[in-house]
Amino acid sequence: MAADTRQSGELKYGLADLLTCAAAREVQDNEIVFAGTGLPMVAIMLAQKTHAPNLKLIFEAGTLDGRPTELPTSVGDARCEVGASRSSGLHDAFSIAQRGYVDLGFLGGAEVDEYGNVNTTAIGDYLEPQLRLTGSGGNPDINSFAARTVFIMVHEKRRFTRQVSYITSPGWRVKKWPEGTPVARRELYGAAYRGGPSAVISTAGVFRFDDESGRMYLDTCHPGYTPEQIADMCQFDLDITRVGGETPLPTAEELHLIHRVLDPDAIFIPHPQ
Amino acid sequence: MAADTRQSGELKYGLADLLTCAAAREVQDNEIVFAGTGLPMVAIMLAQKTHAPNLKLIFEAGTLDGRPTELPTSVGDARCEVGASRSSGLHDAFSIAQRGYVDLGFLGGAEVDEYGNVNTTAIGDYLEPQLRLTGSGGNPDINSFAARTVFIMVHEKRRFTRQVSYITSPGWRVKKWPEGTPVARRELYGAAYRGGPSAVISTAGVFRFDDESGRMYLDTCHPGYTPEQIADMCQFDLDITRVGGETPLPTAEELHLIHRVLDPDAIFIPHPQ
Amino acid sequence: MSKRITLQQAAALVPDGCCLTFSGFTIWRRPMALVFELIRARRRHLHLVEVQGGPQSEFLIGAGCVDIWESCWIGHELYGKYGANLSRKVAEKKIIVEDYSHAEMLLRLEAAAAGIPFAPSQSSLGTDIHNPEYDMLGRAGLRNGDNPHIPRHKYRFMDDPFYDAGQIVLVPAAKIDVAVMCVQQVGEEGTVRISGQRYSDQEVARAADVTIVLAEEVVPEEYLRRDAERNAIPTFEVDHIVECKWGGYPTGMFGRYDVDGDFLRDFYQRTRTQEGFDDWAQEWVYPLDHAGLLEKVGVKRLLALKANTALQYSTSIKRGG
Amino acid sequence: MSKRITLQQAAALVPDGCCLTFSGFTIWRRPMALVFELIRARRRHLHLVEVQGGPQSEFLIGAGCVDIWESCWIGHELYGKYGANLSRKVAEKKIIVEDYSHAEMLLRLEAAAAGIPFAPSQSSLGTDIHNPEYDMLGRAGLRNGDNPHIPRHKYRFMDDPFYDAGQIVLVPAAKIDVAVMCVQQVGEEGTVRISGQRYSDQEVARAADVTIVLAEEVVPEEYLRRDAERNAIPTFEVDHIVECKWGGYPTGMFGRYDVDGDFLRDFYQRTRTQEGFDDWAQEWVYPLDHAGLLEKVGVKRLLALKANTALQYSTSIKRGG
Repeated sequence: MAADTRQSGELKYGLADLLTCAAAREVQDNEIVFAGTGLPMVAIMLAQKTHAPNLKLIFEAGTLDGRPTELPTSVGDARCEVGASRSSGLHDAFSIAQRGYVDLGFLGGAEVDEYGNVNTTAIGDYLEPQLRLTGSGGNPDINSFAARTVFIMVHEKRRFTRQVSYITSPGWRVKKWPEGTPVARRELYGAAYRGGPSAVISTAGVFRFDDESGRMYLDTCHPGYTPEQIADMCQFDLDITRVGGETPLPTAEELHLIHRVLDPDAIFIPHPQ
Repeated sequence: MAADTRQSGELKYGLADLLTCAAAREVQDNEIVFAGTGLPMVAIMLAQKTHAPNLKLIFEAGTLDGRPTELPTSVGDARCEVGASRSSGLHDAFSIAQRGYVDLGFLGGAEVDEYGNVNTTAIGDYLEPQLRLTGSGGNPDINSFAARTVFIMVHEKRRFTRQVSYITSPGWRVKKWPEGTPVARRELYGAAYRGGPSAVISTAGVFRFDDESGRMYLDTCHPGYTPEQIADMCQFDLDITRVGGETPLPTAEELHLIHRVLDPDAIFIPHPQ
Repeated sequence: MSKRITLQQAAALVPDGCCLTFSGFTIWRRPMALVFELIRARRRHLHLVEVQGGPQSEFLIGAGCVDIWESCWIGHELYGKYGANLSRKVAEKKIIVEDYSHAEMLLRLEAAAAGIPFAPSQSSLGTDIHNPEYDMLGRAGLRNGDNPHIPRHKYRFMDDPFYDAGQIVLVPAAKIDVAVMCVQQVGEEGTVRISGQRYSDQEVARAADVTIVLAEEVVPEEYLRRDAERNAIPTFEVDHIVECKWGGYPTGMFGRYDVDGDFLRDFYQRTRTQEGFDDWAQEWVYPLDHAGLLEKVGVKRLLALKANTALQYSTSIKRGG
Repeated sequence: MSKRITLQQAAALVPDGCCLTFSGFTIWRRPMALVFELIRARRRHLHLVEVQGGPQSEFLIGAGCVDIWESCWIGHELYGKYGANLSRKVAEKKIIVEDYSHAEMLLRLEAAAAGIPFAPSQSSLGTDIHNPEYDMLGRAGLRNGDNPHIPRHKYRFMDDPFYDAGQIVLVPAAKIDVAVMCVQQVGEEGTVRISGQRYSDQEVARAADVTIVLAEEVVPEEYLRRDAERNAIPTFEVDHIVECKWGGYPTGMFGRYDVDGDFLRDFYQRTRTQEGFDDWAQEWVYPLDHAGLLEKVGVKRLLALKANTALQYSTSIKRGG
């Protein structure tokens, strides 16, 4: 993510800072959090250093309740193991997720629809793809079993789409295979149901999902965006009736932690100029 | 097993020695052997110290390729771990068995039928048992997947029975559930088929199974028994046409190893008086 | 938010009717201090689901604490070749026994630990373990879905659809309320380090809804976190901690103490009858607490059981016949 | 009966058409020295079945070695956000990609390691990963049972019969010919000790019919057997051993060396086109052997990657943007 510097009173911050702080605020203390690579990892470590000192961090590659002192470049990084309760492998991480221990997972996506279905596999017809992406990774696995998942995404109209090219990660209305019948997530997952997408943090705003309908609504706008502008940036009809104002800005303490303590080398979060 | 002393030239030996040596001779070098508690453990360690120095010993409780220096009292004993390639748990032991790594397993039984079906669960009608025994333990699991299994048993006519009260461990003709249709083991196990009971070592003789029919035949008689006497000690028609003479006696080296090196405290093998 | 509780508090977390399981293997690392406490508290209607049984099961069954026992094996290894108390209660129809194979019991716990309702296997095909007539919970009418610990079927059978590998048996997950573990070390946040074979302890801890750890010692978390690869169970799988020295006695613990074979042999020999059990319990359980039991055993006997720290087992006990 | 072989002998054990998998996780502990050797040997028609992909897959795919790739993810983490070579070959229909989820791929290896034909799961229900229209091996007519590595179905669905837990998806085991591991230590008899996260290495080694271990060092068995609890893979699961220093380069290895991000970024940037890949391979693969590659990288760069032995990672590299 390129640095784009904004001003908040005396403070300079970048868009990545805003997203990181918004993501950190999704974490509650004592929660078990499944962390992916990149900005989410910084967000979680930020939460750990501020309001959620007792959160427990799980890295998919096999580190349980770790306390890294240097930011890992990936979840398989040697830096993940520092201070961990247990180091093992993927079996542990996924068993723990399916067993229902995980409160919160942070994930990414290339496309999202109004029910929170996310695509990270291929753009265009899957059988004739315009662009093959990285694939699912653990995105659907974590999203299947965590009580809440938060997606962090670049906001473009083509990405907030009426229908994702491919459902990589399950939202609130999904398909029951082998027939492909549309069905509510809650119903399909049966005893394994524990929740689902609870927020999308895009480069334009923060979005949540209606408990009943499972449809996305706008919660807060990032500085510089109106609800109407954001609605215009979605292919589907975005509910903007519940908007709760502006996304809270990074504080001085948060910016200090991000740029001086957690990611001083700007591995994932560029320094504001 | 009580000590009963016999004489072979200059050597004094007990029945347990004879069985231990017979069992040890079932092991070939470089094999992976699944060891239960008791006499089989002594037999395997005897083989390791004589003709099979490269055998690999697996203890069900989770020790892989161990080289204990003191005889373990059970497979969960702290003594199992000495010199092991890996110490872990039951998951490893049973996965390795089901994956098809195991060449040979030593097992016990209270009753056996002519097809090598073995009972260790209950004597009499299962629903109104005369005597509830220990239960299966890993007997059927090891026997399901090892290429060869050897059963060591006390020989009594009521134990060499036409039909075991309960099939705890599968022989060469078993039942296909849920209907209970009689079926050849090979057919039922499909891709998991790797072999089955290859010998029974009783207190009277050594028995093997016909490749085609899966029926038991007498291979060798222990000293003091004629084939006819042994046939009389079975409820089913024992094939004694293939008998190959007398069970080889323990050698001086074997007796030395059993009583001076492997089990000097006579934990499992009583000293001949 | 300390996880520390007392042995008595731990026993209170195992109510009448609880579905319970344990750490350890046959006569090793069983949470005996809590088992004695449950007998003292005259707990009833317990449902034991164990990868395999041992003295802990025999003690509880003899004391009449157990209504249902699902497992594959019971005994005291060298010190008692079968479970005489279970055998008596089975003959008297005072307990329901559901037999699975050893690997199947492990799979039941593994499935529960992995959060799936069943596991596939090809073990024990063709045996009477799979005989539908011998589905004892089914015969008792308990597979109607009313008891959340009892699945609707003992087994299901199918043919492998993927590789034509033959018959597959599906084994139901074990739905455990409480697992009680007995281990060498736990950190104050719950990290467990087990030395020696881990048996099925990792699966057991993850499978249960509540996990109670009896540890020989509570050690600083930071000490355990310096070497995360050696740790067996992570903090968040452990709900309660009891520091309890010799908590596994009379079973053994790798690196700490050996099995007290004399104690087990005495139990085995004296408890063939209910009167024998009651007499034994009057001597060794009811009038004592954990400290009292250890006093009665005495320092000399405990010292003989202590493991040699280089070898991890005792060199002072006589194990031979 | 030494298990030691050379890198070239190891490459010869992976013939054209081989079904292959690897140790490691994304950009960590991949057996790159052997991957380079397979490219040099112009191996063709490989069938990769990987818990997740990484540089090893991208290198082989770019070089045209791979016909089928079954996995869930490909990329270079921070150093290249997707698999550009795979993406190109997919668009050109020069490769068949079969998508599973990450947990499902792990389960496929776990099932194989446990000797069962499939594993149940409730992960990824409702997604297009389960869409039967997107069964690419099925569409290619390869699910007829002729290829022993390809199951008859991508998935099967059923309802949980035991606890009414809902829909269950059955995932087929992965039938792997050869696993190539890259680890820190192996004993001369085959015992493997892995430091740091073990990823899915234990499952991978047990799943494959033949397991080849590339180790930074071969150490005395006796040294490893003194502490059996630290060892990850037992002797009998390892068929061949290659002592190969920096065998994981340019991926990283816990406690030994970091990922060479510059190398991966350079690869990622240069290989969007086939011409770009061929040019890169002409520079970094074809004219070199393993020793030559390390020479070309140079001592300075290698020293910067060396891990600090207290921290287990390098403190000398620049990781930031």
